[in-house]
Amino acid sequence: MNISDIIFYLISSVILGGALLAVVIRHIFRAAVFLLFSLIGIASLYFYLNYEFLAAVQVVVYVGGITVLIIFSIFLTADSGSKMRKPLLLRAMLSGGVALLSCLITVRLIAGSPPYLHHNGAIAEPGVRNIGRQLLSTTDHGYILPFELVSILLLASMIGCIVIALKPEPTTESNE
Amino acid sequence: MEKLHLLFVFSFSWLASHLNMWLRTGIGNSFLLLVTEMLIAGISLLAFLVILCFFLGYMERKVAAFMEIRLGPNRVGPKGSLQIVADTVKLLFKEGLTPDGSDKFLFNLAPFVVVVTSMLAIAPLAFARDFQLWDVNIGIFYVTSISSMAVIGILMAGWSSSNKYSLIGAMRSGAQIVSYELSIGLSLISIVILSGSLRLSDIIQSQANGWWIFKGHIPVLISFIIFIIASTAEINRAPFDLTEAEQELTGGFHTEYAGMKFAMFLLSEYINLFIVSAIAATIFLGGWMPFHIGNLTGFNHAMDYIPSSLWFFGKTFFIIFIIMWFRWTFPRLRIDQLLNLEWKYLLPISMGNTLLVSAMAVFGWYL
Amino acid sequence: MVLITGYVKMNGTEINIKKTGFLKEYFGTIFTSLSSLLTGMKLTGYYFIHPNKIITEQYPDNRATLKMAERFRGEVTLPHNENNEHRCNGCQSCEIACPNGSIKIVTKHEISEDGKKKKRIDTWVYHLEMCTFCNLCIEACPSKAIVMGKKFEHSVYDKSQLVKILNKPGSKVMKEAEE
Amino acid sequence: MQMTRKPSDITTDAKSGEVLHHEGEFIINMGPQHPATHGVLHLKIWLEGETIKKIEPHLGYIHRGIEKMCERLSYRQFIFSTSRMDYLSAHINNQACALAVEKALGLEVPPRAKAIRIILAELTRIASHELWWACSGLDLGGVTPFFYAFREREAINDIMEETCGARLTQNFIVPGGVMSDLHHNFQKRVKRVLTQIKDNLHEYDEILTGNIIFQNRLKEVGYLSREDAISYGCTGPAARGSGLSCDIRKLYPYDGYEKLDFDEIIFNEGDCWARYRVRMAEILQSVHIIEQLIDSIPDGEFQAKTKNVIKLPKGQFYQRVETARGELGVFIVSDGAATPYRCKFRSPNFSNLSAIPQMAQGAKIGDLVAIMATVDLVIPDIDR
Repeated sequence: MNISDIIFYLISSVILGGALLAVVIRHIFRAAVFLLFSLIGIASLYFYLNYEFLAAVQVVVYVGGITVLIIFSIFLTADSGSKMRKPLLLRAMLSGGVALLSCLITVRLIAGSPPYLHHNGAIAEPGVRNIGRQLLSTTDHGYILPFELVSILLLASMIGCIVIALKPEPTTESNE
Repeated sequence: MEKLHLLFVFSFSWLASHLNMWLRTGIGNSFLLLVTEMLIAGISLLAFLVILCFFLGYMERKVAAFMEIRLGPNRVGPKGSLQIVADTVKLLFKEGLTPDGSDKFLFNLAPFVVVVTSMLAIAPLAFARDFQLWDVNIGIFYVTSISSMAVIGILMAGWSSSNKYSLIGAMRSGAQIVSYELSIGLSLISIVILSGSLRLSDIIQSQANGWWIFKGHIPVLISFIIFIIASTAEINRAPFDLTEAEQELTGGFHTEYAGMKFAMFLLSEYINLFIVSAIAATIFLGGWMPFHIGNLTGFNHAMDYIPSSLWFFGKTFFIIFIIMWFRWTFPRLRIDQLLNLEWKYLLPISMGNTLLVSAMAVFGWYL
Repeated sequence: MVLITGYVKMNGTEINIKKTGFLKEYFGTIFTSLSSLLTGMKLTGYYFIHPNKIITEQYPDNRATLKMAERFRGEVTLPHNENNEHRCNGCQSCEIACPNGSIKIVTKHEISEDGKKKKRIDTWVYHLEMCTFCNLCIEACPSKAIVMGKKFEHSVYDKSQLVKILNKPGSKVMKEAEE
Repeated sequence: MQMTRKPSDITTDAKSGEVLHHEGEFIINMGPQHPATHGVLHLKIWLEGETIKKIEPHLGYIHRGIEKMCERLSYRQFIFSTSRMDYLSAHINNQACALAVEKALGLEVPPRAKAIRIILAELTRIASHELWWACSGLDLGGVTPFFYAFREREAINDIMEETCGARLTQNFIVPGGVMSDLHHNFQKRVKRVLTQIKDNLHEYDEILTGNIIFQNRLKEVGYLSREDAISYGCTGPAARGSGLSCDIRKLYPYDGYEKLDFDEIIFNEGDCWARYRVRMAEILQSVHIIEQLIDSIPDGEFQAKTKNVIKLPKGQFYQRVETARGELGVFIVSDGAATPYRCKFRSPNFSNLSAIPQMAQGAKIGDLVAIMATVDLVIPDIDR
């Protein structure tokens, strides 16, 4: 095992451990923080693979954007400090099953496609210019659709936060 | 002749390359070499940051004192220069209290998150000619992305203290940092458009024939001003220090912190101050590029003899001084005024400005 | 000069903001506000480069030259002359005049050479910790025996050190101040 | 999204059934230790987000029973204790007590003593307003103005020290006049201070008054209507900012204010900005008053002859003066003895404080600090 393997496994353990804790832990704010660690881990994996642009986007969108929005909506819910109640067994099993299934699909995909892991370092270093061209081109390998989808994700989380933050106007006190 | 030149121009790059050569001959293993170099870089960076924070703390006190017609620290050490060391020692020995009702895990984690995020952003800065820790190809974008993480530490600190003042401070900081990031991004983009690269070394090289603030006419000046204002808000310094707002929130998000954990917030504040000033110096004032005037070769040559690191730090400390000057002159804004300033003034102007700059770049209207 | 015009709520009272056209107002406010900010920065900048305007007094260092005002009320003192004599004849006017009882004068009866019984002070107790330096005792003293001292550094580690006996041991009242 | 509030959202007191707070409200205890309350005042604040819904001031943290203490002090002695109420206008408080005693005795104060009293009172007012200006800048986050104002205030305090012997709690006034004559440097130094103030006042405008951030923090904030000012009993600059004419120096002149030329400063806007401008203009008015007197202090006695033990005739006596914060009333009930039977002070800050919940309705926390700053509370005067 050489140094790059060690770094890879370190980062992976941060990602997986963070993800697991984010699901298991019953303090909602702590869960958000562990989610954050997991996302930062993914960003550092990108950095490790020399995909700097992708890594920075990961940080800006997920860490700086979505997690902050999640934390904000946690602030605005009432009992952010107390422990959440235990989830129903059925629901826990169901979500565990879904997670396991998607994990299996991913493993199958990786095993059946050209090996990623045997590359050391980057496959190619995409320049910012190339990324820009690719993102906004409508030709074969253009990514205008995924690009727009990412913005929808942000929009969705923002609307979600607004909905949570918007307190219903009380009628009982309206004419005090 | 080469030696003589080095006597005049102390060069970090010379130091770095010689160190590298020496290590290369000493350590054969490439892995060990990498680890050693990383260790040296990390330790010297940490030492640099600590010395920088001591200096900035001293500078802030003296600037404040002279603006407030008083003397400032003048007891500990020559001209009071060791006052900040004494304060650090005091903070070290203070009890690091953790309040009873707080979320202890997050409460103790938050200062580290804050400090680490501010330290991360220092990696791509170019301190001198050919002296850069990490010349990443997305330099500017990297710094903005890291700075977007800074709010999380503050939110964690504010929430986990289980103090209502802290919580209000954290909420304010969230609203403030998230909105002012837009202006910072847009003002940085104007230079990215002009220089055509996100890499910091490219941006500096593009200013070899003149700094952007001179080359870019009024639009760059506007984005410079917007950058200074927005970054003052981003690093929570007065007049935008609503997160701390001593007179309103008794300290805001770090009300409950004491001792070393509090010192970490202070440390990160000064590192952030240095980083935004260094970025402004790099992007708008040419980084380590010396000041040149057109075809005055004699003058230009004389300027070249000033070490490049001196140029960089000179410009950076000039901007730091301006931000300190803001702090010791202006009263604080209210939260709604702060948001109005961003959404009604800075953002529309910087958007229009980006358009202007794009036009400039397309038609080549700069020098 | 309204940079930020939001938050117009004045308990039902309407405020008339002059309408001068949006763009003119928008950029006008930017320029007026920027100039107002620069005026302030000019002032602080002026003081920054003029260190001779600094007003700080270097207090513990200037002890040698520090001169208190001549009427300064530091503490009550009972001056003695070189023959260890003071002017207090123990009439207790100051004790009565003191609003918060910081003066206690213990008297004794002395028999003078001609056989008369005379009231003399035994101990002149002054509670510095209770004194408010109101000057009423000095005003009340008929023989001008007590005056306000200039000392102001009164901090001690123990409160009991603030209870002072002002008459020196063996001191006598001056001839001219008797009765 | 109209929804009725669920009963579970309301927390009530178990005993009285009183509604303590609603869901979504946020109760903050501002003080008794808080940087912006300038002392031990406790404000219980109901917040919704950052917006203030309700304020409840809690007093009594610095109650020393000055009124009760005065009942066992003689008429010479009880003056000094009033210095400890509104310690920033200590001299004017002393003046009020002395005036009440003189009124009861029918004592004629020598003209020189009157002039000295007025000059010192106006100097006190300037010093108090300087401190207020310094602190209001500080409260709104500007630290630097604090030191600029203290420069002038120190000069005034030095004059006080030289003539009265004390810098803050002077106790220079006795029934029938003042304690001692003016120091021989007095006139010279006062003139120097006046020119210093007039020369430096433009700096105050440059750093704070003209500052756009400062103006926006004060404008349209903390509105108090004239009617409310009357019904809450507000006095002083806080009420004059709402258009209420209440300057005792004009309405019920004492100690010779009737002979002097000065304006009562009134602004009608009723917001913090109006109160700010009232005080700034009052500094200039006080300078104007002193300028009229300083060269023409009448010669003669500085103290009227009084008996050693002052005994007031039976009856009730009331005297009001204008302190730096408003109307201070001294009410003495005498049963003919050497000490008051009952002594009551009507302090300006107590009434002004009661208007703060009204002013802060719907304001933000930052606004509350601005309101507290412009009302200029001195907490020991509230509690006494």
